[in-house]
Amino acid sequence: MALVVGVALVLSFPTIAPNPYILSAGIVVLSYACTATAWNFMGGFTGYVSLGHAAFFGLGAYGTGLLIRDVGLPSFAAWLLAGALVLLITIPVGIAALRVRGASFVIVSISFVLILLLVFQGWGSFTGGSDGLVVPRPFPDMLRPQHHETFFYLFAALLTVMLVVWWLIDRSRFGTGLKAVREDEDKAQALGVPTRNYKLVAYVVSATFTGLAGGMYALWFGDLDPIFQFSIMLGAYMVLMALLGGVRHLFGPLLGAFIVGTGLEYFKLEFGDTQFHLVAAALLLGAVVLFMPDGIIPAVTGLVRRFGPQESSIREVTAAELLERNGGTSPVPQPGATAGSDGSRTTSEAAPPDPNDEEDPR
Amino acid sequence: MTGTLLFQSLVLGVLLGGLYALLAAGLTLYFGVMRVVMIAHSAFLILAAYLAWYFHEQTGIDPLLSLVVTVPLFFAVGVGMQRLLITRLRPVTLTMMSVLLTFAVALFIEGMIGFVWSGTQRRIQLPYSGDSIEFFGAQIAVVKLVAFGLAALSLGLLYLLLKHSRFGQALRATIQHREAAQLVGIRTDRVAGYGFGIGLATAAIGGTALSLDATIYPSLHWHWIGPLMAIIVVGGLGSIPGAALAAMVLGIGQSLLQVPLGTTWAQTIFYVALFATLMLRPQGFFGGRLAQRF
Amino acid sequence: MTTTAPPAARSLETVGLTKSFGGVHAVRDATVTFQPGKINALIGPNGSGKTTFFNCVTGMIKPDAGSVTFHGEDITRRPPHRIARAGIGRSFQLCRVFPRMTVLENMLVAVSRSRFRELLKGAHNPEEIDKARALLVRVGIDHLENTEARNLSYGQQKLLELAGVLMGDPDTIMLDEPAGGVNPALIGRIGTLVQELNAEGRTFLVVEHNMDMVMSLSHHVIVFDRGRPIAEGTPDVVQSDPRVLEAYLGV
Amino acid sequence: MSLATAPRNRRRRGLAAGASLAAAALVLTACSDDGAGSDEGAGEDDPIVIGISLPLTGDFSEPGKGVQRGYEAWAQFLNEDGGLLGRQVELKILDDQSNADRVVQDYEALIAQDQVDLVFGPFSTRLVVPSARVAEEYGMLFVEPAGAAAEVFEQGFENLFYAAPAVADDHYNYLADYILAMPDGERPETVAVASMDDPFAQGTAYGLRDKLADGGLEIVVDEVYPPNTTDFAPIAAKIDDSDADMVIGGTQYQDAVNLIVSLQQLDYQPEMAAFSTAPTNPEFASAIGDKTEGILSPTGYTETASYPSNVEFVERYTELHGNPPGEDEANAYTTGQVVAAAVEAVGCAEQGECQQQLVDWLHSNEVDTVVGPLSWDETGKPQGAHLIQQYVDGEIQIVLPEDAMEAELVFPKPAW
Repeated sequence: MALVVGVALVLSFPTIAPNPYILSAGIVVLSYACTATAWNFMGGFTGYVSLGHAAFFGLGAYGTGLLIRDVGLPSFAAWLLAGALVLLITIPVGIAALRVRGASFVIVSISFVLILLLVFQGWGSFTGGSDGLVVPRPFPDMLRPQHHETFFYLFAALLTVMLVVWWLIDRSRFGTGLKAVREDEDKAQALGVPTRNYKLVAYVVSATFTGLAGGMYALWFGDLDPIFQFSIMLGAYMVLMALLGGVRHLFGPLLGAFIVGTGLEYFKLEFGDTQFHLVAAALLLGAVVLFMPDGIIPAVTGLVRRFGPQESSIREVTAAELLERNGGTSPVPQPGATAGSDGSRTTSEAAPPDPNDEEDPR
Repeated sequence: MTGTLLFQSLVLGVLLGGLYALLAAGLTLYFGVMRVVMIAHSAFLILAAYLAWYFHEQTGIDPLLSLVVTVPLFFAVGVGMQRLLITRLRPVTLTMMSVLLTFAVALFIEGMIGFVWSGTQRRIQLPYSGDSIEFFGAQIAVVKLVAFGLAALSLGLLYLLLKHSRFGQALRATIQHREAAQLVGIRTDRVAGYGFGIGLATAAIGGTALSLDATIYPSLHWHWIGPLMAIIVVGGLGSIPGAALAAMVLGIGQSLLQVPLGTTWAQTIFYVALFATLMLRPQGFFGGRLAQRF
Repeated sequence: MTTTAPPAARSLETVGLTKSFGGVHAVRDATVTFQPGKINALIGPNGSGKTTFFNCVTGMIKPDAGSVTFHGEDITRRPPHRIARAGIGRSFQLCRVFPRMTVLENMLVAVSRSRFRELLKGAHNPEEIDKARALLVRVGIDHLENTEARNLSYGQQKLLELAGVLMGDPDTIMLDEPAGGVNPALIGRIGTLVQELNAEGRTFLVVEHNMDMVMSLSHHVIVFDRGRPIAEGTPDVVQSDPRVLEAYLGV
Repeated sequence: MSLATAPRNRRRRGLAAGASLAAAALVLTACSDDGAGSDEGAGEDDPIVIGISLPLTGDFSEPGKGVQRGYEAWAQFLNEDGGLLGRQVELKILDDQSNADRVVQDYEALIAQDQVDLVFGPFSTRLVVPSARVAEEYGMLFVEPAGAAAEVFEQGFENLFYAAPAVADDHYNYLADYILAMPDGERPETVAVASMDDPFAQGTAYGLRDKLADGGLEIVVDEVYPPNTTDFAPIAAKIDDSDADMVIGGTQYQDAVNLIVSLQQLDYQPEMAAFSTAPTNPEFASAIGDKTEGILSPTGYTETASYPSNVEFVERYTELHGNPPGEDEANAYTTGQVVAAAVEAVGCAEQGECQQQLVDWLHSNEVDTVVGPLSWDETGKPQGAHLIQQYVDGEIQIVLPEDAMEAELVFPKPAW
């Protein structure tokens, strides 16, 4: 029921949005949500942190643009084919990245962005180089507001597909194996999980979805420039958003994208002409890593637990208010109910409930 | 292409390789002692360069003298960073989370440099900036020679420290087998802290050397971290001699490739070497056994 | 699924196994034959290379030289998951479970190793879940199945680890210090479990410091010192071997 | 499903996510409503609001701030003189952080949300193209001070005008003519080119390179380096090794300094050296240790130009800032002049029909500005060429064309 309300809210956003600018900001947040959710296929399930997912975003975007420009494919065929190309490219990259655990994965993921930046800048005759690449509009006849609205729904649809796939993997055998890799890779391997292949599959799925998000962005935005597409910052934002929301939760990256997206907007307005947005992102990332590695969702549910049913979290208030605002078709959720029903925290009588424990007992 | 140009490029490659070697030694040292890929290494490099520039700007004294301040300062910051930040992370997720943490540090430094000194490109103008000496037909800029000398001297000192001091032994033991080192009574935590300090000190020296002959700007560190990371993988993660050798080889390679390929494509040598190493010999080409497990 | 263990136990042996770390020989030239269908114990002073040996056998570390043979098949340098599928299960020193997964999810990891085609079928099938629950009942922590493993006591985690290994139906089980850090009552319970499982035909290989447990439980004891076996035999024989005393007391 | 996470949970999170998105709309509306005080169909007394996005931070922040000074000076002087159509003008400047995503968002916000009456262009070709598209799709007139590269004019924009005398490719036209007119034995025969990988910088250098190559000169080195290059020794080595008679640098600022210092380190002495942009910067001479003798550079603006509006501009600007305006400031000021001329002529300044009338007017008229009279072809390309300056006796002076000459062009150039 609540999910239905959530979906309804997202779908009605283009009508609520007072002007095309707000709508385009909504698209940016949705595209962030797509990339963060796509990132989470690797980061959330296996615990492998890729700082270089911007590479796949850029490849998807450029792939789409080049297939339209040079091959003359229809926009959305180019988009799908670009996704398939990203998939193929990711396989050898993933094999190299996963040859050695941890450190080499990080190094390869960052290096891959840097090398693609060089290639896309240097190979001007093919990629347009520093002149950039203009991607033709899929709907040339649409006015700008209409164009935004269409892409808002397209992004929402892409996000939905990703969320459904994530949910399916989460409850599958494959998902169990991946989570075991995240928790203790040696142990998983000793139990017979072919960890390398599992990681590779997760990496490829993650990269492909990131590529599709990039391609969609290219179709919407229209102008590609290597410096902006293959940017380390873009990859860093994906990590920040997913981690902030909570990588082990289906909607964690979405929540993170919403917070980071609006936060960036806020910092731009408040501290526009300084480098403070970098400092703010750095501090936020540092704080999340040090104090809240599980993200907001567990932290908030933990708080709710600690302060008992009479207290309610910010999230609950917002949800309640919004429900009211939208006609109050469903009963306002009782704050206590959330606390009691959070499965990730459910403990039986045998184990001491210690909701805010961040350490392993061993 | 003439022989002179080839020789000139070779000399430039050696000079560049020296700087890469010093910086890569620092980067591989963090990894050795803590299994941390220190993304902020090159951000500290740029910070040191800015401090040297600012020192020169304010006092007019030769920027090399700023080393007296920056080296101890960076050493202390390194020890502090290891003690206060890195050790707070859970050992299970240390490698991944430390990457994010040091990435955040890098962003923070970049943002603060931009905030304090703005995004304008800076360059130190010295009386001997344009001077050069001739060396078998090649022209070597004095500033480059000074930078190389500084790097070579520091690497030499680092080598002596590691090979011939008790601390060096403890450090090498920690890198090779932490648990075993603990068993023979080495306080690996303290050693790791000092290892971090030394790593950052190399960034201080490298940054000062860099500031003599290059433009600096806040986001320049991204330009350095990629090649440095590739070098330490090619050299074998955690292996200091490996890193120094790989740095020399790749530095010279880059310089020579620049002649036929141009600046942009020559830079790709680092990444090509990185991918080739991981495919063919993941433990690195110049020794280093750590890589297999981490 | 792996082959269900035929009661006719399979043999595990190593020939000349060697592994060194930066000049230090952790295991050197270790040639060991384990008795199939029995409880084998591996003992030795700290740092004598038992755990490294363990890791070489299970593929977690690639040995520098030598070979590991399981049931006549050379499994040296195979990746750990293939060794596990061949029928060797193991526990870890200091006990390792998947802390942020529930007890039931922990159990299901061992069966998530099936073919890729099956993976896409999605969720775990009811038989697997029934099997997991049965094993949890057997080790006595079935009431905790929805608890995250990190919230278990240390002893409960040890039991969970053992149960998790059993999910894969291994016919040879290697336990690294099963009694370490566990209270006496639980040591007794683990010992009983090992004996029961052995009676079903599974071979055990136990690294242990608790001499009472070793002597009461095992059929065959191998003593390691400085990376190689120095003595072996029944508990009584080994206990009276002067070399063993020397190794332990450093005489 | 017997695994731990209960379905009930999931739904609740779905709600939370949905709620956040709706909240996003509200927050964004709230954040952005307070800034703009302009209503549509403003009254006679309301100020004319002009929306601008500039790179005030990031890679292009230095020239971005120059452009900002130019715009602000224009608005201030105009308001002191009684405003536009009798109304005051008000600038609304946003920072795009030198980022293309941002620049588009900015113009979208300015036009769609803040309902500004007019927009001015941002800085740098990379940012001009995406932002011009937004303006085009909202039907806004788009006069810009900085998108000089050829590709800007190949996008089919109908509302775009470049407010400077010439596009990048034509900057060196006078110098090219001069060299090609030299007698065969005297003129340089070999040319080395090094350019930053940037549409503008390459435009200037390649414009000259191609004209010289067509005229029979030999291009012996042709290098491109990425914008983040800091080590120019290898490129300098190549140029030195070629021993070219002439060196052309497609440069911005710092790269020119680095390249020249590297060339000096190698003691390379060409007969002619031309670099774009950097030599007109006031700090240029000291940055290369005052070894500037004979360096050539094109400029679209000179503070000594005698156009009436320029004399006034330089005087008032110098009074305000204590130093004369540079090229970035002048280009921004020119942009203001061009738009103001159209607004005064058409008699309106608001979104809607008015914008098309402004565009039409500019296509068919010439505007007098601080860089001289400007007119445009149908793509918005201005029809002129840049002046050529040279460091003569330690001062930068105009040497070409002859009718604007302040000093004789020195050839071959003295050693640096």
